Amino acid sequence: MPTGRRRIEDQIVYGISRPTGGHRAVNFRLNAPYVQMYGIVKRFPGVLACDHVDFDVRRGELHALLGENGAGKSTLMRILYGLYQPEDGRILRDGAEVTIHSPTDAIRQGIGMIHQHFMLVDTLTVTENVALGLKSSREPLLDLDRVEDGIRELSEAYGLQIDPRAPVWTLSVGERQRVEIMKALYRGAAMLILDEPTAVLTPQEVDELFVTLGYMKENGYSLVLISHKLQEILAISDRITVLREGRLVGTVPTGEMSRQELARMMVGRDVMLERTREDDIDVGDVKLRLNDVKALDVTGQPALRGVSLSVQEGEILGVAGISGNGQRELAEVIAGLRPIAGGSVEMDGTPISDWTTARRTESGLAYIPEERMHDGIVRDFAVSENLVLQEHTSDKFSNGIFLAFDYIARYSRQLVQDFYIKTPDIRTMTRNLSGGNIQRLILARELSRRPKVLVAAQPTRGIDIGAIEYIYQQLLEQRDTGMATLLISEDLDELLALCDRIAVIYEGQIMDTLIREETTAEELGLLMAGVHPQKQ
Amino acid sequence: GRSNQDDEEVDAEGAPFRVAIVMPSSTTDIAWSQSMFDSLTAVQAEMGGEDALKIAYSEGMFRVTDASAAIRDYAAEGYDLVIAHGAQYGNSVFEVATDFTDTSFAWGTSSDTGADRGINNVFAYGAVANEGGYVNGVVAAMLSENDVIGVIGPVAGDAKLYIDGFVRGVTVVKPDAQVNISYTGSFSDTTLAAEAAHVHIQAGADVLTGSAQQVVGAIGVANENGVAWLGTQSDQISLGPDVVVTNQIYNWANVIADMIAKIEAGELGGTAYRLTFENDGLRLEFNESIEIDDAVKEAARAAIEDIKSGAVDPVLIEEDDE
Amino acid sequence: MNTRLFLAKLIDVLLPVLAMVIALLVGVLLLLLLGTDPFEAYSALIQGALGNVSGITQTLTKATPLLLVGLGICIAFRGGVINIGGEGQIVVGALAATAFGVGFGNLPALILLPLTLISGATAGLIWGGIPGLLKARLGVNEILTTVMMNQIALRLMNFLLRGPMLDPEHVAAGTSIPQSAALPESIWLTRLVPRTLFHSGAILAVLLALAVYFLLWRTTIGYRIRAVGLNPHASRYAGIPVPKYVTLSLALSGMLCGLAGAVEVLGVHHRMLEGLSGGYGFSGIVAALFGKLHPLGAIPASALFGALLVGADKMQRAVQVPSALAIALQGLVVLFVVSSDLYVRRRTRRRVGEDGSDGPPAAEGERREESEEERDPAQLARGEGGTIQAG
Amino acid sequence: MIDELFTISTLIGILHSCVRLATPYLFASLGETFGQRSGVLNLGVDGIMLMGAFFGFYVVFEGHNLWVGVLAAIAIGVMMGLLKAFVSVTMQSLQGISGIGLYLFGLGLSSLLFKTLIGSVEGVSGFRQLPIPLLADIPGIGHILFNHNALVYLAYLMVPASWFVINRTTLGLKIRAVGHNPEAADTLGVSVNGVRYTTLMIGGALAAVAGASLSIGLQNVFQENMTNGLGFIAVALVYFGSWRTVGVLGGALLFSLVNALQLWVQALDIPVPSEVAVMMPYIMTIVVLAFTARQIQRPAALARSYERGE
Ligand SMILES: Nc1ncnc2c1ncn2[C@@H]1O[C@H](COP(=O)(O)OP(=O)(O)OP(=O)(O)O)[C@@H](O)[C@H]1O
Ligand SMILES: Nc1ncnc2c1ncn2[C@@H]1O[C@H](COP(=O)(O)OP(=O)(O)OP(=O)(O)O)[C@@H](O)[C@H]1O
Ligand SMILES: [Mg+2]
Ligand SMILES: [Mg+2]
Repeated sequence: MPTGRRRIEDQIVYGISRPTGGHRAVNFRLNAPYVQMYGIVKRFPGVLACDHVDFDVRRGELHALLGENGAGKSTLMRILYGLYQPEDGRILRDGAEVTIHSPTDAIRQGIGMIHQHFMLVDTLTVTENVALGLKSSREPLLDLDRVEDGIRELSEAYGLQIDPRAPVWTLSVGERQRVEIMKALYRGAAMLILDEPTAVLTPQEVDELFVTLGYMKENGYSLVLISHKLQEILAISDRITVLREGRLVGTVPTGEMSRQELARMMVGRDVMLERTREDDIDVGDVKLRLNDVKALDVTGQPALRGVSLSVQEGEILGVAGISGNGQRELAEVIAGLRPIAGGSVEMDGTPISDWTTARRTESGLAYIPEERMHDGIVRDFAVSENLVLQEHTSDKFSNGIFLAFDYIARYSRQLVQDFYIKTPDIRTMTRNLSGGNIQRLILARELSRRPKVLVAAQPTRGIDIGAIEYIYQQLLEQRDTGMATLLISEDLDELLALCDRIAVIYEGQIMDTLIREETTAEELGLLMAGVHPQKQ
Repeated sequence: GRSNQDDEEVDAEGAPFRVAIVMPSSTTDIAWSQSMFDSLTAVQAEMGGEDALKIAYSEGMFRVTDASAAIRDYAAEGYDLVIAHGAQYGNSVFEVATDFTDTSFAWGTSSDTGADRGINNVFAYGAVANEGGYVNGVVAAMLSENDVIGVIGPVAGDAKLYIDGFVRGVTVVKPDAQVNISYTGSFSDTTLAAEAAHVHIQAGADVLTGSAQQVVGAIGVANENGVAWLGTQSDQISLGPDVVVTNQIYNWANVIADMIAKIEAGELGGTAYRLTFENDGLRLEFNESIEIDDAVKEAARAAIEDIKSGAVDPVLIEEDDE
Repeated sequence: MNTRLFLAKLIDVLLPVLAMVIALLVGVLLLLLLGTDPFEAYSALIQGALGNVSGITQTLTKATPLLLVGLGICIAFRGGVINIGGEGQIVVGALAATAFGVGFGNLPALILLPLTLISGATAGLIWGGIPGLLKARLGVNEILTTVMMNQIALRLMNFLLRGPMLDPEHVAAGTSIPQSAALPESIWLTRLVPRTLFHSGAILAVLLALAVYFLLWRTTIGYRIRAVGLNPHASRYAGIPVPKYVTLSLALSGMLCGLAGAVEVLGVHHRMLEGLSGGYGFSGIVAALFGKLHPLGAIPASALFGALLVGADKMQRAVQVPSALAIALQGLVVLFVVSSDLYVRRRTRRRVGEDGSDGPPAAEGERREESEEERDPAQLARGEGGTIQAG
Repeated sequence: MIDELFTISTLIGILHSCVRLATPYLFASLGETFGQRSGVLNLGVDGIMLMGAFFGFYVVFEGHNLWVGVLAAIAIGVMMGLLKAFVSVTMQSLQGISGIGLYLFGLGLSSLLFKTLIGSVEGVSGFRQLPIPLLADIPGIGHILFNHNALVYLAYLMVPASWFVINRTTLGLKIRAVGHNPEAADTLGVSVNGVRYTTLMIGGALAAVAGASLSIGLQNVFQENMTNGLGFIAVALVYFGSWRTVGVLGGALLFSLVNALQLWVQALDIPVPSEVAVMMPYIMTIVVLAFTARQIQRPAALARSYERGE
C-alpha cells in the first residue's frame, strides 16, 4: 500500500529530526552507532546490577540483550531511559556525550522504552495514554481528536491495530503492548527498547510484533530487544549482547551463533536444550476431573463454556491456547478462587467444587499462578514467610496459634538450597529477588508439598533458560513420582516437550485433546485458532 | 459595700488573693465559660487589679483528665480558690478537695458541696437559668406577631432549665403560641445551629433564642433576616446589634466576691450559690441601640418582679417536658 | 547484631525525638507572636511533663489510653486498613463498660472487673467490626464509615448520659449533670501513686502491647493479618479468607480502642461522663506513628506524646497562653515527626544488604517492621481499598 | 405535625435548606477530590477550613471587601496546601497521619490568631441573600435554587468547573494518570510531584473557601473550631462520591438533605426523638453507600507516595 509507505517516510523524517529539533533529511548512515554506553556501573543494596558494562546500538539495527534473571538487562536499559542514574560510565548519542536524568531527557534523545511491566494507566483510553505528558495544541485544553488522528495514521503505517478510544483495561496484553509502542512512535522516538516484549505474547502476537519491528528496522530505527527466548533472538536480531551477573560476557553478530553457544554464554555452562523424556511411565487413576465446568470472567461474561478434562496420576496434561480463551478462569476454578457456574470439579474422585481454597490445598492441590508478582507472593514478606504462605497453619509450621519460627527458618534454608533460589538470606524481602528467582521460590513452595495435583499457569514466562531447564526438570521428576500436572501454557515447544496429552482450549471450550506423539505444532496452532484441521 | 471590705483586707495583707479557674470551653465562647471569665475580670477590676486579685485560667479543658490535672496543680501551687467551672468536673473537684483540705474549691452547675460527705472546702454554684428563660419567654411572646417562636438547643436534656422556663414564659402570655424547639446534637455545631435558625424562620418563627456556644451561627442568621433574638448566658448583643432584644446575663461577680470574703474569713466552702434575679446574679439587659416597645420592657420587668417576689415560680415544670 | 547496625537503628529511633525538638523550636515563633518568653514556656513544658512526680504520673496516665488506641491503630495499619474511628470506639467502650459495671454492681469484684473490661472491649469490637464488615462485604470505604460512626457514637453518648444512664442521684437532686452513676469502688483500678490519677491500667496496656506484638509476628492470625494487609490477592491465592481478616483487623483495632474507654472509666473517672475521650482517637494514631506502627515502639511513643500533651497543658497554666497554642504545637510536632520518617526509610534501604544477613531470629519482628516502614504508605493505600471480592 | 411536613411550602423549605447546607461540603469535598484523584489523601481539610474561615473573616472584620476576604482565604488555603504537599509529597510521609497533623495545626493556629488578633466573638455583615433576577421568581424552584448568597452559587458552579478541569484539560489528564499509575506518568515525563503539589494547592484553596463560606457567608462570625469536624465529613463524602464530581455533589446533597429534614422534623415538633433525628444524617450516609457501593474506580495510587525505582 503506497500511501502507507509515504506515511512511513514522513514519519521517519518527523521521527528522527524532531528529537534534535533540526531539519535533517532522511540521509542517516546505516550502521552508524546511534547510542553508545561505556563502563556503566549500577549498584543496588546488596547487588551490583551493572558492573562496567559497554553497550551500543546502531541505526537500523535490532540488538538483542540476553542474560539470566537478575543479570542486569532491565537495569542497564532503565539507565539508558533515565529511570536509574548510573554510578559511573558515559552515554553517547550520535557520538556526542549526553546526560539522561529522566525519561523526559531520554525521549528528547529519541529513546523510547517498552517496559517489561507495562507503563499504562489502564483507567484511561488509548488516546489519553498516548497524549499523556505531551504538549497539547490548545493548552490548557486537551486535543485528543488530533492525537487520535495521529494514532490512526501510525497504526496504519506500522500495522499496529488498536482502537484509540478503548479504555486500556479492556485491552489484551498484546494490544497493550501496541499502545506502548504507539506511545514511543508518537513521540518520534528513533530508538526503541523492548524489555521482554514476547514473554507475554501469543505466537500470533509475536509474529505481528516482529512484522512491526521489521518495518521499523527498515526505516532506520534502532531497536533493543530483551528476551529469554533464544530462537526468537536468533531469528530476528542482528547482534547479541550477553550479560551475566551484571558483567558483559560479550557482543556477537547473530549470524555466527547457535542456541547452544548462546546458552553457554548466558549461563556459563552447557544447558540441555532438548528435553528428552523416557515415555514408559504408567499413568495411574484419575486425580483431577472436570465435568462440563462453566465459569464467568470478571466482567460476568461466560469464560468457560462446559470444560471437561481429566488428569491421571503421573501424567502431564497440557492446556494450549491463545491467552484470554479461559485459561485463567480454568486455573482459578480448580484452585477455588472463582465460583463455579456449572458442572463439577473432582479430586481423587471426590467433588471439591464447594471446598475453600485452603481445604483444596490441604488435600494436595498445588497452584502456580500466572501473575506471580501479583498473586504468587507477598512482595514485602521475607523469603521465608513466602515459602510457607499456604501452609503456615499446618501443624508443621505452627501449633495452630503460634508460628514455629526456628523450624520455618530451617525449612526455608533447606528449600533455598534445594531449589537454588538466589537470595542473600531467607529474611530478605522477596521483592528484592529477580523474577526468575521469585518463580523458583513459588515452585519450591508448591512442589515441596509433594502435591497430588499441580496446576501450573505459564510457569516459565519471563524466565531465563537456565531456570527453565531447572523447572522442567522439577516438573518431570514430580511427574515420575506420580503427581498429576495440568500445565497451562502458550509456548507450544514447551507443551510438546513436557506433556503426555495436550488439550486445546478455545473460547472457553476444549477443541480437542491430543496425544503428544500424534500431534504437531501446526495442528495445535490451527486448533488454537478455533479451526478443526480435519474439517477443512 | 462588700468591695470596700475586700480592699481593706487586701491592704491589710498585701499579698493578692489568687484565684484559678478551669473551664471546658474558651474564654471567648460568648456563653458559659465567657460569662464566668468576664465576671472574674470585673471583680478583679473592682478590687483593684492584678495586685489585689490574681487570676489564672485553663481554658479548653473539655477533657476531664486534663481538667482534673489542672485543678490538682492549682491546688498544689497554693491558689486560694480553685474554680472548676463545669458539671463534668465534679469527681475531680471532690477528689482533689479531700487531698487539699485547706484550699478552697468551687464547682460549677451544682448545688452539691459535698458537705454531706464531710467535705467542707467546696463551694457550689449554679444559675437558675429558667428565671431568665421565663422572662425571655414573656418577651418573646409579646414580640412575636405570628405567634411562632423558635428555640435552638444544643443537646436534648441540656440547657433544660432555660428552655423549660422559656416555654413557660411564652405560654403564660400566649397559651396557644407555638414554640418550636430543635436540637443540633452538639454544643459547637455553629453550621447546624445557623441552619436551624433558617428553618425556624421559614417555619414562621419571628423570635428566636438558643443556648451554648453554637448559637453564634444562629445569631448571624437572625441578624441577616432581621428576626428578633433573645440571648442568654453571656452578652450577645455585639453579635446582633439590630436583633438581639434582651440578654439574660450570668453575673457571677457577687458569688465570686462573696466566696473570696468567706475564704478570707476562714470559711473554705459549704455554701451553694444560685444565680437569681433576686440576688442580682441574673440580669436581663435590653439592647439600648434598638428601641423596644415599652409594653415589652414593662412586662419583662413585671415578670422579674413576680419571680423575685415568688409570685410565679418558673422552676417546677416537669410536666410540660418535650 | 553488630554495633554499627545497632547504632544506626538507635539513630532511627532517636530521629522522631529530634524532629519533635525541631518542631518545638519552630513553635517559638508562635510563642513570640503571643509575646511569651519561649524559654520560660518550654521549661514549664518539660517541668510539667517530667519535672516531678505529679508531672510524670500525669504523663503516664495520659499515655495509657494513647497506648491502647495506638495498639489498635498498629493492627489496623498492618491489616491494610485505616481506623479513624478510635474516638467513637472509645466512647462506646466506656459506655458499655459503665453500663455493665453499674448494672451488675452486686457481682463479686473478681468477676465484675474482667467482665466490665470485656464488655467495653466488646462494644469497641462491634463499633470497629461494623466498618470492617461493610468494607469486606460491600466495599464501603472504612474512612467514611469510621468518621460517621464517631459522630453517631458521640450523639449516642449525649443521649444515654442525659436519659437512660443518667445518675439517679443527680436526677433526685434535680441537678441533671450528664454523667452516669459511679461504678462500685471494688472494681476501680488501683491508683499506683496516691494522690494522683496514675492507675494500674498502665500495666495492662503495656502487657497488651506485648500481646499485640506476639499476635502480629508470632501467631498465624497475625501472619494472616499482615499478609492480607500487604497483598490481598496473594493471600486469597494462599487460601486466606481475605474479607474475614479485613473485618478482623478493624474489629481488633476497635476492640483495643473500646478497652481504652473502659480503662479510662475504671481507672480515672469511675463513671461515664462527657469529655472522657476528646481526641484520644486521633492522638492514638499519632502515638502509633511515633512508634513506627510497631506495638513495642508504641510504648515509648505514647509516653512521649503523652508527655507533650501534659507539658503543653502545664505550659498553658505556667505562662498563661491560650489552649490553642498547645494544639498548634501538637500539629507541628506531628508534621515534623511524620516527615522525619523519610530519612529513617532512606537509611533503612541503604542497609537492606546487611539486613538480610544478620540478627537473631528474635529480631524478626523488628527487622520486619524496619523494612516495612518503606511500605506503610502502600498499606495505607491498600487500606483505601475500594473492594475486596468476597471469598 | 406530621402532615405539615408534606405541605408544599415545607418541602420547598427543606430543599432550600439542603441546597444551602451543602455549600461548605461541596467546596471542601471537591477540593479533596482533586487531591485524591492525584493520589494524595488529605485528612487535614478541617484545619484548612478553619484557617480559611478565620482569614476570610479577619479581612472583612478589618473593613475590607467581602471578595477580598475570599481571596485572603484562598491565599491561606494555598499555603496550607503547600505545607501538606511538602510533608506528604516531598517528605513522602504517611498521608493519613500528616493530614491529622495539618488539622491540629490549622485548628490551633486559627484559634490562636483569633485570640490575639480579634479577642472576642464579633459579627460582620457577610455575603447577603442574592436572588437571581427572574429565575428567583420561578415558583418553588426559584426559591430553592436561586435565592442564596454568592458563595452558595459559586459552590455549585465549582461542580461543573471541577469536572471540566479533571476531564477536559491536560492538567486533568495528568491528575488522573498520576493518581492511578504514577510510574507510567513519570516515564512520560509528567512530574508526579508537580501535579500533586498543584492539586493540593487547589484543594487547599477550595477547603479555605469552604471555611470562608461559613464565616462570611452563612454565619458571618468566627468562633474557635467553628467547623466542628465538618472537614472530616467532607473527606468522607469524597469516598461516598467515589471520586467523581457528580458523585460528590450527590453525597453532599444527600447528607445535607437528611440534615435539613431532621431540622424540619424537629422544628415542626413531629414526635421523633431529637436524639435519633441528629444521628440520621450519619446513619443514612453509611446505609445509602452500603446499598450502592460497587466496584468503584479508586485512584490506584491513592495515599501512596511516589519515588522512582531506586
Ligand atoms: N530497584 C531495585 N532495587 C534493588 N535491586 C534491584 C532493583 N532493580 C533491580 N535490582 C536487582 O538488580 C539485579 C538486576 O536486575 P535486573 O532487573 O536488571 O535483572 P534482569 O536482567 O532484568 O532480570 P530478568 O531477566 O528477571 O528481568 C537483580 O538482582 C535485581 O534484584
Ligand atoms: N523497587 C525495587 N526494590 C527491590 N528490587 C526491585 C525493585 N524493582 C525491581 N526489583 C527487582 O529487579 C528485578 C527486575 O525488575 P523487573 O521489573 O524487570 O522484574 P523481573 O525480574 O524482570 O520480573 P519478571 O522476570 O517476572 O518480569 C525484579 O525482578 C525485582 O526483583
Ligand atoms: Mg528485567
Ligand atoms: Mg524478567
